[in-house]
Parts: sequence; structure tokens; C-alpha cells
Amino acid sequence: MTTLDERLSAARAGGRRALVPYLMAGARPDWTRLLEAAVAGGADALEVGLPFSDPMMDGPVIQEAGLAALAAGTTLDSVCAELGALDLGVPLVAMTYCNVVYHYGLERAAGRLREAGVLGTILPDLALEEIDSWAAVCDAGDLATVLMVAPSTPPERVARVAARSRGFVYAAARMAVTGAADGLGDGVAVVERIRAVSPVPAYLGIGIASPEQARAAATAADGAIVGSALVRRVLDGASPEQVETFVRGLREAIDAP
Amino acid sequence: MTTLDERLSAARAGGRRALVPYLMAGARPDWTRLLEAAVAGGADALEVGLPFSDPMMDGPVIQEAGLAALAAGTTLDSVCAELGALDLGVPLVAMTYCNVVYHYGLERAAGRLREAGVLGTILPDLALEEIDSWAAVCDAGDLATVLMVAPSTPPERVARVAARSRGFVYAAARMAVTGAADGLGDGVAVVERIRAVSPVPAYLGIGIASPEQARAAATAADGAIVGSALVRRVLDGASPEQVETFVRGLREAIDAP
Amino acid sequence: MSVMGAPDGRGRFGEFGGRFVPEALVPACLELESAFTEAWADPAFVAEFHQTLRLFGGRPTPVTPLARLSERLGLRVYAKREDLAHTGSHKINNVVGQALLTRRMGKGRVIAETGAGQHGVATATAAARLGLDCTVFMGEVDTRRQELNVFRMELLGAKVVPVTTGSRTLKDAVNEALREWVTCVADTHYCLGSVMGPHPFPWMVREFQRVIGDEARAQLEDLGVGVPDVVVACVGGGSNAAGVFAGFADTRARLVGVEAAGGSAIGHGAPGILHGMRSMLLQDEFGQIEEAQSISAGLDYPGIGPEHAHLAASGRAQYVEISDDEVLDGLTLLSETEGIIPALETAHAVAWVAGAAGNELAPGATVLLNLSGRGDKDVAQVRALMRGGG
Amino acid sequence: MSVMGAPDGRGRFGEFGGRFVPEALVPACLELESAFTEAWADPAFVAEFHQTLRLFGGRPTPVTPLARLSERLGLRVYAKREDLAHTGSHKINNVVGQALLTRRMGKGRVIAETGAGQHGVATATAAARLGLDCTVFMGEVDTRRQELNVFRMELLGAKVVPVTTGSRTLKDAVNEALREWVTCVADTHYCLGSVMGPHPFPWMVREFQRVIGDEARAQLEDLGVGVPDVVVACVGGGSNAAGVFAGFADTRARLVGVEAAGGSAIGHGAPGILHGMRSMLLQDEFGQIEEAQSISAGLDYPGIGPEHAHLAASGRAQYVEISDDEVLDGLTLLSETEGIIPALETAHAVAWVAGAAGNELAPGATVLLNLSGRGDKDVAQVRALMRGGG
Ligand SMILES: Cc1ncc(COP(=O)(O)O)c(C=O)c1O
Ligand SMILES: Cc1ncc(COP(=O)(O)O)c(C=O)c1O
Repeated sequence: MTTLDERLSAARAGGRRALVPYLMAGARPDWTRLLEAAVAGGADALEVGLPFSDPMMDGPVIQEAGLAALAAGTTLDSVCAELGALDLGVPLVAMTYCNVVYHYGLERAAGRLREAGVLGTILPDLALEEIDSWAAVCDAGDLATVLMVAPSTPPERVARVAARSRGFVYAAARMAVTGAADGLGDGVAVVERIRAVSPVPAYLGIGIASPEQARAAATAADGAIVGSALVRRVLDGASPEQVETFVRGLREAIDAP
Repeated sequence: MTTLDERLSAARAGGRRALVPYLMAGARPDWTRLLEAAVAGGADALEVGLPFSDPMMDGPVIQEAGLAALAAGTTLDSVCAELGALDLGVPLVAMTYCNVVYHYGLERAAGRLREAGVLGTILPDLALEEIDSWAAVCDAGDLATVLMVAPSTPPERVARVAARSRGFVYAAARMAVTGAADGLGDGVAVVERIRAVSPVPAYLGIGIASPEQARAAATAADGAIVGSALVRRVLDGASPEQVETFVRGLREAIDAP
Repeated sequence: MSVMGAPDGRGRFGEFGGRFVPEALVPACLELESAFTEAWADPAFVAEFHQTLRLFGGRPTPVTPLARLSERLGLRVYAKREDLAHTGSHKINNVVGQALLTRRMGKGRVIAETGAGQHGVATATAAARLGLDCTVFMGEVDTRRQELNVFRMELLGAKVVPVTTGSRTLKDAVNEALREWVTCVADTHYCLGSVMGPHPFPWMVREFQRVIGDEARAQLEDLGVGVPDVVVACVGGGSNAAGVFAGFADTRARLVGVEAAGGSAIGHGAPGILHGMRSMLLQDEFGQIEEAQSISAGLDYPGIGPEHAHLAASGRAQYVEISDDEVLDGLTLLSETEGIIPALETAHAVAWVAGAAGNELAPGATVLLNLSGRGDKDVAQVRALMRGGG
Repeated sequence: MSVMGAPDGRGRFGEFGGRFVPEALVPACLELESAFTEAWADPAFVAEFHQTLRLFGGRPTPVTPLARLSERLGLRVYAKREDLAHTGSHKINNVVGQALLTRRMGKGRVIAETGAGQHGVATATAAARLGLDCTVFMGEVDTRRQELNVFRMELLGAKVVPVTTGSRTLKDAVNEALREWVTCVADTHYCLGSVMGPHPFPWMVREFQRVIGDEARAQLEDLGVGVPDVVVACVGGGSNAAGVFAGFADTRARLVGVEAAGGSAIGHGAPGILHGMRSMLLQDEFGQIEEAQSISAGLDYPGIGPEHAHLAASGRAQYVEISDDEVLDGLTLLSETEGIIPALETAHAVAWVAGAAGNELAPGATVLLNLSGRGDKDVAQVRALMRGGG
């Protein structure tokens, strides 16, 4: 096992634009098959949501998936157990909220996630000012702490956020919670601001829903994160094959010459 | 035509205890026949109610009769027209509220009532302090102003009320509005207070309902006024004959040796 | 008699007022008159009254400059905030006064009439505070329309008696309270709810309410406004209007009372006698009292306090009417521009100011609006009206 | 840090507080922190705040000696009367402060969350008064339970957005307001309703509410009571409690916060992170937030302000619980003995005082009860509960 930095930098060095689909763990009983399907469709890494009762950075689609997962009894332990049994071949990044890992215990949570093969975490409600204890634990445990830069983040702060982020920087394309939208919003500017101060890869997410948007995002940035558009399909009952097909569509758009 | 004073004093001089039934004008289409029946039953005088929308001194029974009379279109004029056509042979005393006569005009009302054969009026909401203008008009027009003495009236005030009352003094047997009750309440004491200061006849009313009460009242005082108990029968559909019989029962009780 | 001074010996304000009650009640009225006269001349009682209003009733209520409404109307409008008094309207001033007086007279019980329930709740409140028994008469129709106010009174320990006579509304509740009072004057005070009824009520209630005008006069002085051009208040029985007018009667301020068009005793009434007083009354050609009809229960009274009849007759105050249609606009206007939802009663005064701005009220005129009560009690009704839901 | 002084640079009160928000909101929180810090140090702003509370909000609210309740309980109880503040509770203090700050920051719009609607109505009120646009997020379940409060907000010109996510109650309304804020921070201020959320909210809201305690301290002095033995307040998020505690933190007065048993974050919660803060929270073994369950909507919150978590941890304040069953007795007790119908929230504090009298509270102890709000909003519910009608 290597670190998220190493894995993603390697891909980037190869000139590859990353595609990072988001899926909610436990949203459906066959959720791990959906991860496999996304990998089969061409994902370079996966963002795996661990459900939280009060997901303040998520829009209705991911909220719904999270509630379904909670209703099904999904916990950090249950997710890690299932993830640990997989061999996906791409790096996993867990996305959840502070209270889930704080309540579990920081060191314990970091250890458990890393053990299950998770290489990074995104805690959207963990601002830079509050990150120190979690970051220290993650750094010690080779777990990347992925931070976000928002359109509202002032330039000097972008530098600090990027410096503290590991693996990649999550560039938020717009001032919004997760959810499909049109275009790239302020994404290009946000990526430029990150580029201006840091060599860390920037992946653009928030509202990236279609192959065209994914291509544009992966062109402007180092990669595209596609969440709600995929989760919507999962909630609507898409089969693993349909998930694979959808992800492949994104992949092909990104890779098209 | 003589005055109420003359008529009642004459009876009193003859040692007769007065029986004064109350009936509401217009409460039934045949209301004048009820007056005749009461006379036939042995009434010495009649109290005739002129309906008012807000009869603050009346209990539920007389209120109901008044509302029925108003609903039937009863007015001071309509009552006077019907009374004027009768020859009852006993004095009539109109009982109503200030606004009915004030609105009609004091002199006009006094004239109209006297013309219809009414010899006296009781306006229970016209306190001694407010009586001057009405009393002046009545005195000039030979219409008696009957005032009330209540259990709450202090002795020195009893004297003033009695002095200003014409025909008789209405001795209220209790602190209550009209309505059947038991016994004589404070009636005996009220009559004594009047007797102590004035030679004017005192008739006891308020809550006198049965022959026994009528007898007791007419023994303690110079006469008994019977209202709600009679009006209740009228509202319940008593025939003129039944009214006559009820009044005769009162009469006989009073006259029994 | 000076303008808004004490009435004459018979309780008359000019041709109006007096004491038209059954003999059984005369001694109680006389007792009350002397008790009040004496108490009101006793600095200890006056101090207790003001202290109770201060510590319990929430006085002084502020005078609020209404900047956004003023800008909208081209006037300078100030509101005297009786909506902030305990129980939500000026009613508390009067009931605190009467409850203290009840105790001073050695009586242990109060009775009261109420229409929508505001005065009933206020009376029950003062009674609870002072440990007096309390019975409230309320038209049966009103007990059903205002069942929450019935419950409020019960929570406060009062007994509510539904009145099933006559029209079963406020007018009949007054009759019934008077009838009840006849039976229990010895130990019970009748806590009348407005500047109406037999002497000394109209005078006494106005004196208890004049704290509104006296405070406002000083507060406008402090705000640098001085005497306003116009003082305006809604008028049901007329207690809030009398209270605020009293503070300005001796000034050049124009005094405007706003009646509900359907309860406009000055506009459509004639002199008459009801509920112990001679005043202007809605009545038919035979002197039978008519029912008032208004969107706001508190203005739904066919009469008006006798002092207002006199102020109208003498020309010192002017009385205008606002129709039900205009009232909701007044209510929303004040709500949106100032963040104060007024009572429907009060909204009549707001509506008049809005309508008069620019014509009867010259641009820039200073207006003191007596904000007699808050609208919380009316919100369900207003909602139903606005949605056409009845 | 002195007791109830400013939090540290990261917005911590001891171990609690902080700023746990998405990066998109961090700049807005920082902007707010500096705007508030600067404004609060600016005598002109402070004066405007106090003047608005005085002229518009009905401050100072009195401290009322509760003679009959005191006699009943064998204590000396005084009530700080926030029920008399405009809109019927202490909520107005905070919203006036935040609305003025919004204008000072050059923003033209506020958003807010609300549970039963009290904070929503207060925010809509302050927004109307200052001419700000206003949107209120309210759980869809609550919009149906409290449709009159929805209508009140609409009358005041606010837009009410039903929240259909999660449990569709207060907790979710906060989430949704935070989500909305992410989209509009540039021109919109989030007017949070209690001493909760990310720094600087817990501190700022407490500072806006400390007027309660500061006033009460001086008023008790004037009444000759001095510092009371106990200061007691109900605790939902904890703003009224924080406000009144702030005035007595540096005294020997015992501070007691009364939580609803079903929403007792101190009693039954564990440290955790929600709504931007680290505090005590009701949560399951996996860190999922649980719903609070209380008879009173205003205490129906699974968390508590971080400063309270700290005051509890440090022992400076004590937190107790009152069950739904005890609340109605508290409500009727105060209604009947003093003529004040308290809010259900407030009734928790009353119930605790009544229960503690004679044991935890020594006979003759002086108690300052923060009467956080009036019960009018709850009367229909209380009636249904008492009649067993649901
Ligand atoms: C808020 C409010 N204003 C006005 C009135 C009318 O009464 P008055 O004319 O005596 O002030 C009422 C009566 O209930 C009221 O509640
Ligand atoms: C009257 C009243 N008291 C207390 C509260 C609880 O809030 P806090 O704990 O912030 O004072 C509320 C909330 O709506 C309330 O309306």
C-alpha cells in the first residue's frame, strides 16, 4: 500500500486526467458491486461516502442516499469490513462528517479506515482552523486529508489550504452543496487560484453531472469528481452494468482527444 | 281617569292587599286577552312590560318574552294602540327601560302612555339621580313614577326614593333580577325600611312566584307583584283561562283569612 | 369642566354619561365613586398603581418612531406601544387599577364582561396576580369563536360563564355582568372593560388609562418631537383612545378616534341610554339597540364611552370610520414596514393614517398612533380572511 | 479566559465551540467575527443596539417580584420578564443585534432557521423593521404544526421555506439554512437563533442576549435584593440562559440551566460536532445525531450551546432536567398565582423551581427566574394536552 499522494501523482505524471466517482456506502445492499462497476467503467479513484445524519454539505440526492444507508444500519465498521474484503485496484477516499470519526475516536478511525484500504478522507465540516488533531493522526497513519477550496476562499487562504491538503485539493466549482448543476460555475477560477500557489493536484467537483462537464472539469483541473449525478442513478435503481456504462461515458468524454 | 295614587290609595284604604301581575306586551298575539284574564282572576293593577333589547333588570324568562315581543314587531305605539282599545277596569303600570321612552321623547311618551290609559311607569334603569326630567314630565302629565327600593338601599336613601315615588314603591325582595325564587328574601326588611320613613304603599316583588309567597308578600307589604312565574306560563302556552286560574290562585291565597 | 377633566357630580360629560342603573346597584356605584375618588387622591394608591404597572405590567411602553412607515406615507409617525404591555394591549392598565381598588374596598372577587376575550384575559390576569376570585361573562357565540381565550382565562384561574341571552355577544355579556353584579355587590367588584357604563366607570377607566397619554407626551418630548399634530386611536368603547387623548387634551393636537364602520356610534348612532350611561348608540327608530358588525371583536360594540360622545359634540375630537375592507391593508402595511403586527382593532387606526396621508394629513405632519394591541390574537382570523377561507 | 468572557481565538470555550463548517462558509464566519468584534467595540453600534431594543423591542423588561408564588413555595422568587419583549420572548434581543450587524456589513438579506417559529417570527420582525429581505427555513413537519407562525412570518414579509429533508424539524432546518448560506454568503447573513453554531455565533448571540442579565442584575439591586442565590433559566440552544447567566457569572449566584428531559444534551449527551460547533449532543453509539423529544418545540434540539457545555464541565453552572409531565404543572402554577402564562419552554424553569423549593432550594432563598417567553403561542397545545385531546 502506498499513499494517496503517491498514487495520484503517479497517474498525473502519466498525463492522465483523473475521474473520481462518488458513491454512498450502504445506500444499497449491493453497494460494493457498484464500486467495482465504477472501477470497471474507468474510475481512477473512488470517493466513498460514510453516511451521517446531518450532512450539511450535501444536497438532497446524497442526503437521501445517506439516510437509506443509515436506515440499513451502515456504520464506519460495517463499511470498513466490506471495503477490506474488496480489491478494487484504485485508491479510496472516504467522505464523511467530523462527528462520525470524532465519535469513533480519531486514531481508531484513522487506523480502521487505513486498514480497510482507504487512503484519504474528506471531512467537509472540518475547516483548516480545526484540522490539526485530525491531520496529525492522518499524517502519522498515512491517511491523506483532502481539503476543499471554495470560490469564496480568499487567495492567501487558498495557499494555506492547498499546503495542508494531501493527495489532492477538492476544488469546489460553486458556492453550493453537492448536487447536479450546469457548467463549471466558478470552477476554472478556483482551479487557477490553486494552481497559482500550489503544485498539488486539483480535482474539480460540486455539480459535475454530465460527460461534457466532466471533460471540461478534467481539462481545467487535474480531475473531475462526479457525485450526485451518479448517486441519483443508484437511487433510481441502476444496475451495476448501468453504473459502469455511465462511468465509462464520463471516462470516454475525459479521454477523448 | 284618576291617578295611580288615588286608585291604589282607595283600595288600600279599603284594607285590600293588592295583587299586581306582570305581563309582557306583545309576547303573544293574544297578549291583551291575557291582561283581561289576569283582571278576571283578581288583579288589582297590571304591570305591562314594553319590550327592550337590553333589559338589564330582567332574568331569562322576561328577557325571552321581551325578545318574542320585539320579534313580533312590538313598539311603544303598537302597545298603546292596543291598550287604548281595552277597558280593563284596573290601573296599568308600564314597565320598560329608559331608552324606549327617551328615544320616543319624554313628553311624547308620557302623553302617549297616559292616552292609552297607563297610569304609571317603572323604568328600572332610571335611578333617583337621573329621574328629574322624566319625573317632571310625568308629574305634569299625571303619570306616576314608581321607584324601587332594593335591599342594598341605605336608610337615608330609602326616604328619598320613597318620597319621589308615586303610586307605590316597588320593594325589591332580593338582590337579583326578575325571576322566580323561593321565600321572600330580604323583602320583609325592605318593606319595614320603607314603612319607617314613608306612608306610600309598598308592593313587594322580585322572585314572588307561588300563592304562598304572594300571600306572605301581601301580608308583609301592601301588595305583591308576580312576574316571571306568570310570564313563564305564558311562554309555555297557557290559555287565557289558565292565566286567569293562576291569578285567581294568587288572589285567593292573598285574601284567605 | 376643563377638557377631559372630571365629569360633573352626576357623572356627566356635557350631555353624556350619568348613572342609569337599577336601584340595587346605585349604592355600589356610589361606593365605587367615593372609593376611587379617595384612592386616586391618595399618593400611596397612585404609587402602588404605577408600581404595579411598572413591575408587572411592562410600563412604560415605548414610543417607537416608525421610520419606514413614515417614509412610505410622507409623514412622521410614532407609535405608542401598548402592544408591549402585559397581555398584549392597553387593557392591563385598567384592570390593574380596578383590581387594586377592589382590594382596597375589601372585596375579594371581580366579575367582568368580555367580547373577544381581551378584557377577560386581562381581568383574570390581574385577579390572579392579586389573588382575587374572578368570573368572566362572555357571549356564548364568542366563547366558541374564541375558545383559546376562554382557556387562557381558565388557566389563570378564572371562571368563564357563557351568556346565552340576546345576541350572545359582548352587549349581552355586559347585561349579564350587570345582572350578576346586582346579586353580589356586597363582596364583588364589577371590573368594566372600557370607558363606558355608569358613573364613575367612564371617568375611572379613563383615569387608569391616561397613563398612555401622559407617558407618550413625555416620551415625544424626549424624542424631540414635542406635541404631535395628530393623535389617533381606534375606538370600541373608547378606553385606549380616552387614555391617549387625555395626555394631549390641553394641547393643540388634533384628536382622531377611528371607529369601525359597522360599529360607528358617533357616525351612525343617536343619543340614548344603555349599560348605565347616556351616550351615542346604534339603535333603531324605536330605541332598540342594534348589534355592531365589525371584523374586529374589540370594536364590535354598539355604543361608545360618554366622554367621546361629548368630545365629538364639543368638537374637541373628531371621529372617523374605517370599513372592514380597509383594515387588512392597514394590518399588513404596519407588519411589513415595521415588524409590528397590530391587533385588528388597532389596524383601523393604521388604515386611517394611511388613507389620510397626503390629503387630510399634510405631508410631514407628526402623528402619534396609539398602538393599542398586538395582532397575535387575530392571526388565525386574518389568515382565514386573506385566504378567503371564511 | 474569565468566566463567560470571550472565547479563545478559535472560538473555544474550554474544549467546546470552534468552527466546524465547510470551507465555503469560513470566510463568511471570519468576516462576521471581525464585523461583530469591531461593531461591539464601537460605542455607536452598541448605542444603536440598545436604542433599538429600547424604542422598538420594549426594553428594559421589568423584574417582577412574584409574591404569591414566593409565598406558595417558601422562596423569594423574581422573574425577569422577557415575555414582555416584542414578539413575546428574548429572541428579539438577538435578532435586533444581528439585523443591525447585517446592515452594517452591507448585506441586504437574512436567512434563519426556526423550530416552532419563535426565532423565525423574531427574525422576520427585525428584518421588516430594517427593510431587509428575509427567508426562514422551517421543517415541513413544523410548518404544519405551526401554521399560524408561518403566516405571521409571511405577514411580516418573509418567505418561509419548508424543509423536507431528514426529520423535517429544527435540526434539519439548521442544516438547510447552512446549505442555503453556502450559496449566498456574499449578500446574505445567517441569523442564527441561539448560542450555537460556528464561532462567532455562540459568543455573539450571548453578547446580544447578555442585556437580560445585565439589566436584571441592576434591577435586583434597585429592588434591594442584590445578587440572588440562584439564577435559573430553561435551555434549548441556551441563549436565554446564557444571556441571564452572563450578568451573574462573576457573582456567587448559583446558575441553573433547565433542559427538557427529552432534549437534555448535558444530561444524556456526549461531546460531538454538529452545526459548526463542538458541544454536548444527543447521539447514538455511532455518532449519528438523535432527535430530541420535548413537549416544547423551543427545547427540541439535540445539542446545546458550547459555552454551556463548558460551564457544565467547569462546574460553574449546573444543568438539570424536567420531564414533560412536570411542565404543565409549572405552567399552571405560574398562571394561577401570578397572572403570567409562561411559554412551555419557560415552564420547565418554573417547574424546576417549584420542585426544588424546600429541598435543593433552602427556604427563603432568592431566585431569579428568567421568564424567557410568554405562553400565548402554546395555549392551543396546552389545552389539547390538558383535555387529553392530543
Ligand atoms: C387591541 C384593542 N384595541 C382596542 C380595543 C377597543 O377597546 P377600547 O375602545 O376600549 O380601547 C380592544 C378591545 O378589546 C382591543 O383589544
Ligand atoms: C420562550 C422560549 N424560551 C426558550 C427557548 C429556547 O431557546 P434558548 O435556549 O436559545 O433560549 C425558546 C426557543 O424558541 C423560546 O421560544
